[in-house]
Amino acid sequence: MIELSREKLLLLYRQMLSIRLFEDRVYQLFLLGMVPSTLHQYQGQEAVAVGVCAVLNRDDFITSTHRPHGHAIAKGVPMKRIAAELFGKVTGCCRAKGGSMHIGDYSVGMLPAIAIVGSGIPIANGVALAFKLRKTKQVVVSFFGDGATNNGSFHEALNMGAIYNLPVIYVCENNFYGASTHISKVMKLENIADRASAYGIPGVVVDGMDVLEVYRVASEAVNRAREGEGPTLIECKTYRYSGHSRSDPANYRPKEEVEFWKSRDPIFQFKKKLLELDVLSEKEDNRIRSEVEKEIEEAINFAIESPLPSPEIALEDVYA
Amino acid sequence: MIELSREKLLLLYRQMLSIRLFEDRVYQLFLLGMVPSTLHQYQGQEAVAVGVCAVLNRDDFITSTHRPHGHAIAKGVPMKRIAAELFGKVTGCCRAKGGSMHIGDYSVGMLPAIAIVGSGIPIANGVALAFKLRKTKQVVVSFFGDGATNNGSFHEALNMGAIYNLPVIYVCENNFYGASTHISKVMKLENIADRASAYGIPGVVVDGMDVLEVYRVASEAVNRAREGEGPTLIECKTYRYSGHSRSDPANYRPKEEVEFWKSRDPIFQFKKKLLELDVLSEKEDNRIRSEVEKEIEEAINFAIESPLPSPEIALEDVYA
Amino acid sequence: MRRLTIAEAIREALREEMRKDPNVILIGEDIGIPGGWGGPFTVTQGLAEEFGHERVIDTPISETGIVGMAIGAAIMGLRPVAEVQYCDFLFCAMDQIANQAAKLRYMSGGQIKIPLVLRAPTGATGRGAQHAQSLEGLFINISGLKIVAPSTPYDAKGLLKSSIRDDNPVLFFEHKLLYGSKGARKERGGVELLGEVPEEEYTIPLGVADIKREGKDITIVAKLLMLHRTLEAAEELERDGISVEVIDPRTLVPLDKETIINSVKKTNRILIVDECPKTGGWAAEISAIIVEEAMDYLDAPIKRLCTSDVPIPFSPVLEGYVIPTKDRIIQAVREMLG
Amino acid sequence: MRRLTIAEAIREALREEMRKDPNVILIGEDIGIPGGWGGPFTVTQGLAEEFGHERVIDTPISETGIVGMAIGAAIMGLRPVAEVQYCDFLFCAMDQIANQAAKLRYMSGGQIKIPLVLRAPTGATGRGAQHAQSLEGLFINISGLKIVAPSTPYDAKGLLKSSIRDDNPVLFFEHKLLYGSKGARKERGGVELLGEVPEEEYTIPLGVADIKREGKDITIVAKLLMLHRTLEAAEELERDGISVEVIDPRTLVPLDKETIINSVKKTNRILIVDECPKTGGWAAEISAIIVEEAMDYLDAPIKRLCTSDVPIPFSPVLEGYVIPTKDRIIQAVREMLG
Ligand SMILES: Cc1ncc(C[n+]2csc(CCOP(=O)(O)OP(=O)(O)O)c2C)c(N)n1
Ligand SMILES: Cc1ncc(C[n+]2csc(CCOP(=O)(O)OP(=O)(O)O)c2C)c(N)n1
Ligand SMILES: [Mg+2]
Ligand SMILES: [Mg+2]
Repeated sequence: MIELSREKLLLLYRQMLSIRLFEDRVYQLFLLGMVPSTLHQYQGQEAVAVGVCAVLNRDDFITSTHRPHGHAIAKGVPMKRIAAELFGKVTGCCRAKGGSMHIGDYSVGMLPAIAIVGSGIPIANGVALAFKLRKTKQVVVSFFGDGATNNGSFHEALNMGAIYNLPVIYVCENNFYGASTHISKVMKLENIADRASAYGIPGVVVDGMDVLEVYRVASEAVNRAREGEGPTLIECKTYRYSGHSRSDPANYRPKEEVEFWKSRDPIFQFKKKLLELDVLSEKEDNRIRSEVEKEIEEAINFAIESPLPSPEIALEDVYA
Repeated sequence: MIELSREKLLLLYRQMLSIRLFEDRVYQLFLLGMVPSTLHQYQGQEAVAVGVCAVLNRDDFITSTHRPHGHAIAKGVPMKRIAAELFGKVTGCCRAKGGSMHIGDYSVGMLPAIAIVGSGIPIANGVALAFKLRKTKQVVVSFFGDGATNNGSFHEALNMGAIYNLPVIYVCENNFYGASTHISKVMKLENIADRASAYGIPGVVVDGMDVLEVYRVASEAVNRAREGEGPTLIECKTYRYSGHSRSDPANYRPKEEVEFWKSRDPIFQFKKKLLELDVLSEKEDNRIRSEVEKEIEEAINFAIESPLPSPEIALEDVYA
Repeated sequence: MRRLTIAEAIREALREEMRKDPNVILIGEDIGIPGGWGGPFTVTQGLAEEFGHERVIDTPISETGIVGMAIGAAIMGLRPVAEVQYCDFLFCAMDQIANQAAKLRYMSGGQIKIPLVLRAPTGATGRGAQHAQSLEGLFINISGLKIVAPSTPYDAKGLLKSSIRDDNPVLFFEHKLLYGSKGARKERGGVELLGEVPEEEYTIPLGVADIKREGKDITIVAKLLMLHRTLEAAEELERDGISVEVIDPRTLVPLDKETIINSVKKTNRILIVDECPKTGGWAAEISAIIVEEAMDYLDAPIKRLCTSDVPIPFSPVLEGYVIPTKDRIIQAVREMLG
Repeated sequence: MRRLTIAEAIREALREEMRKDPNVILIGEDIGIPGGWGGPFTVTQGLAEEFGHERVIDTPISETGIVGMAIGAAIMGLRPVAEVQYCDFLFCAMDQIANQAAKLRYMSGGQIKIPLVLRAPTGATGRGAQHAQSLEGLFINISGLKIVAPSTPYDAKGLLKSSIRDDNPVLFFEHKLLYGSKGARKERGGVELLGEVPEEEYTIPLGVADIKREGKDITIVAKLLMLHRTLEAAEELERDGISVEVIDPRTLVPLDKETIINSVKKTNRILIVDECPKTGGWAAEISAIIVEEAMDYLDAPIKRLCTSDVPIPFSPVLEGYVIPTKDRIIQAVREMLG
């Protein structure tokens, strides 16, 4: 196991919990009809966003997808700005213009999330190119799903990242489904990481339910990128607990499969480990939980109490 | 060496010669200003088109690229229809609407060539899909260059060909350049065939200057496809003697490199072998050459003497 | 008569054509997965069960690969009905659609045909800029495509059957808010649209507009969701004694100019209501045609009431502000009638 | 004054901006290869030698990857000038252009800027349907992009410099037949275009049209190659006593409506000559604007003289038939003047 300070370990734990409880709470409110549109939620995949983003500095960047809430929380987008954006309020991180699928906050290093599958990956290359030309030692992480790796954008981007030796880490969250479609129907490979060899870059498979493993593998990749050694493709095997989006009952998944993955819950597993290591006690856990819950309630209240945008601002922000 | 009849061997030879001499002749006429537009020529790569197409039946199909003359001749498009198309005459295989980059003849199994790099590959899948659903045992070959393999179309198409197990053979003509750009600048791999593993299909490298080797490898792939065993990626290492297009002096290529490849000329090598095998004599060679030259002159004369299209037909053929 | 949603009507059209012609196949994402959705808006539910996975083909998220494969299959004589989940993703396959499907027949000098239908859900539904565009107007500038945009269950069924039988590439736009509120994918703001659809077989030819409401004071041309808002507006205007003629073009290419022009000759005023962005949008083409062919009949300038020239914003109050509403249609009519 | 081709003028604009601002970089295929072309039409020749391969970046044939990379770099404050070899290939990157570049700033609520220029050679040059489209008109329907289409060396240089300094995504269309006949890539049918370009630095703001010729009987709006054909036609018409005012919009988005409208108010007649296909093309937008804002000034219906609604055919006699020519412009003017 890698060496992490007690504080860092607890931070990872708290962040995973924040994501889980935030998503659960938002879903309740969605069912109450308080959240417009649809939601693509992140429960189950917390170890990926948290394990990866914990390696990054504030001035490193990420690109995200239609499923960005977890990435946003892990990268440090203020929760109340996320909540307000979901509620379509003017105080949202994107002024209510982005919405659930386009959460982003430039000031903490998160581009507006991109909901066209695969399309964020070439853009991440450009961010990395800027870092490289300016020799800043910053890196960029591009998050995407298993489904994205069958898209042409993935191919063009990984090849270009490889040939220009860009400081970018490609993080594939393999949750085994693209919408309702199981990966085995749309790809003949066992491991997506094997596709890295088509570009001459390293590919690594990691247990995406184990936040420390994710952290370890991400650290190595980030170090390589910072040292000018180029990109890495990391495949995190993980699972989304919910349906694809909030209208999806996910009947296409066998119950046992869902049960299997839930038995490997990243937060539960990590808590167990922290208890074993004496980093955490049940009491401490309760304290953290209630702190997180409080933060979430504050964020939600902020969102609920925030004003709607005045309609005319719809015409602003088209051009700089 | 594979077993081929004397007739077949001589046919391969004659076809390669036809392509070479046709291209040379067309170039002369181009310099005289008789051929409109530009030309992307095939000299040097003859063993690929001929070796592959010799395995195909008339009702098998091919897709081609901006550099289609060789494929067309090898697949059996009548030379005079090709020539007339290049000259913009109404007797051309595409009624003067396609031109040099879009040569095609459905009746012999060649779709109109597609000049957007990579874009023919997904279309070849569709042709294969039709064969598969109808259980006809036909196959389709998709020709493309090294440059195309960095394009998203290549990736999406090879993955889909693989998962549907389509009767398609992907033939990459690696002539080491995409336009002026050497492959080493745009890809970190030594062998493009290695990309096959990203899709779970076989990838084979073959000497594209050796028509019998190409024939052998293509035979295996075509057999697999016909038997329902799915696609193969074949990489033929080859070289184009001319510039990318006819306005290109190709100053970006080292002289020694050009010399090296010309010393491995596919027609010269094959002739030597046929002489050694006593399949061919110098006398026979002369006879074949003059037959081919005669055919070419007839084709060119047909093109020259054919009428231009009447302008109004420009408005026809948009819709069926 | 039986009343169906558009989703049901389209499903029925697919089923009937698939039963009739073994060459008809479906290609798309999440369209045939057991326990799955039947496509993003339930349209293909049950079809994989009836026709099998050879003819209802689930794909990776590879729009270029999907459309390319559909083109190749169509050239060989199959009649693929391919789909993208939101029309915004047509741009992911734009080369295949605009450079290949639209041009290959012409490039071949008429040797080949491409009997391909590409279904694409259009319109804004509160999901933000990348799931919201109305692109049917943009594609009319690509010569070689036919463009269909039905607004009622009856039209959708009849036009889809004709599209499938047509020997050319047809882009078939369906508005997400018109699918109807039955089923899993009901959309906030959706129109409660049930329409009469006869049991007997029928088709509607491409290129024939439909006068959805007769009137004499002003002509409004509108399609898809905007047609329904226009009909509501017309209803309300009628109470004030303003008689609106409402024309639904139903197919954008080929366009039934005659019906539109004749209406303008009668009413002498025309308003075009459109969810496509105004600049360079579909409404501009209609306007330009009228001016070329019937300017002398106009008693007032042609007006375009379109979506503002902005990406579609997320928040419902913002989205509502940029897309034409019933009230704004009424206001525009009043202004035009002075 | 010094006379340059458009290719030279553009190269000079790139060089000057690259010298001035280290954030300006070039991204494209075959643009900086030693012994190579300097891009498909020689424009970037010599720039890799001066600025190095860190700033003149040769790419694979990956248009999506190119435009995506340019977008990301632009968001981080570089000022990439990316290019496609023919504008037809914009469709290979359509998602990045239309769904990403045009929308990301808006989606972010104004947090980010995308100072990106995408150069794209447009127009037909006898190469067949996939290397021939005029797409500048289509892109005006994508909100969030600026569209520039210069017709002279002077305009090209001044507008490109402004485009590079602009904080928004700009599509910069260059007509292949206007590059000039010097250099390796001369094109059959090209216009022998040398124009005065001062040595001193200057820029031309986006959104300002230029009256290329004053006249009083009729206004013609035209851009790129069609501008030159129109000027020739105007010359010839003058000999018959017909005075034509010729307006070059120079930028399509933002559009200088005022100059066009004022001209129409003066001449009372307007013809739009355009190489984009007629249906849903750029000319329709101009027509619709005039009708909305100046219909009462019109003495004759607005006429659009555009490329026919067909893919571009290969044979020169066919290509020539579908694209407006000087003679057809003259004929259209005569008809409009009755
Ligand atoms: C290009 C494109 N095609 C289709 C969609 C519709 N869609 C949204 S998410 C999704 C599945 C994505 O799967 P994956 O990449 O594995 O991410 P996950 O949802 O599992 O996080 C699909 C098909 C889209 N947004 N973009
Ligand atoms: C999508 C696309 N981008 C760029 C071009 C311009 N172009 C035509 S051929 C070519 C090089 C192709 O290289 P390769 O695939 O290796 O084929 P080769 O010319 O060597 O036969 C380029 C860049 C194109 N036709 N299509
Ligand atoms: Mg997934
Ligand atoms: Mg090559």
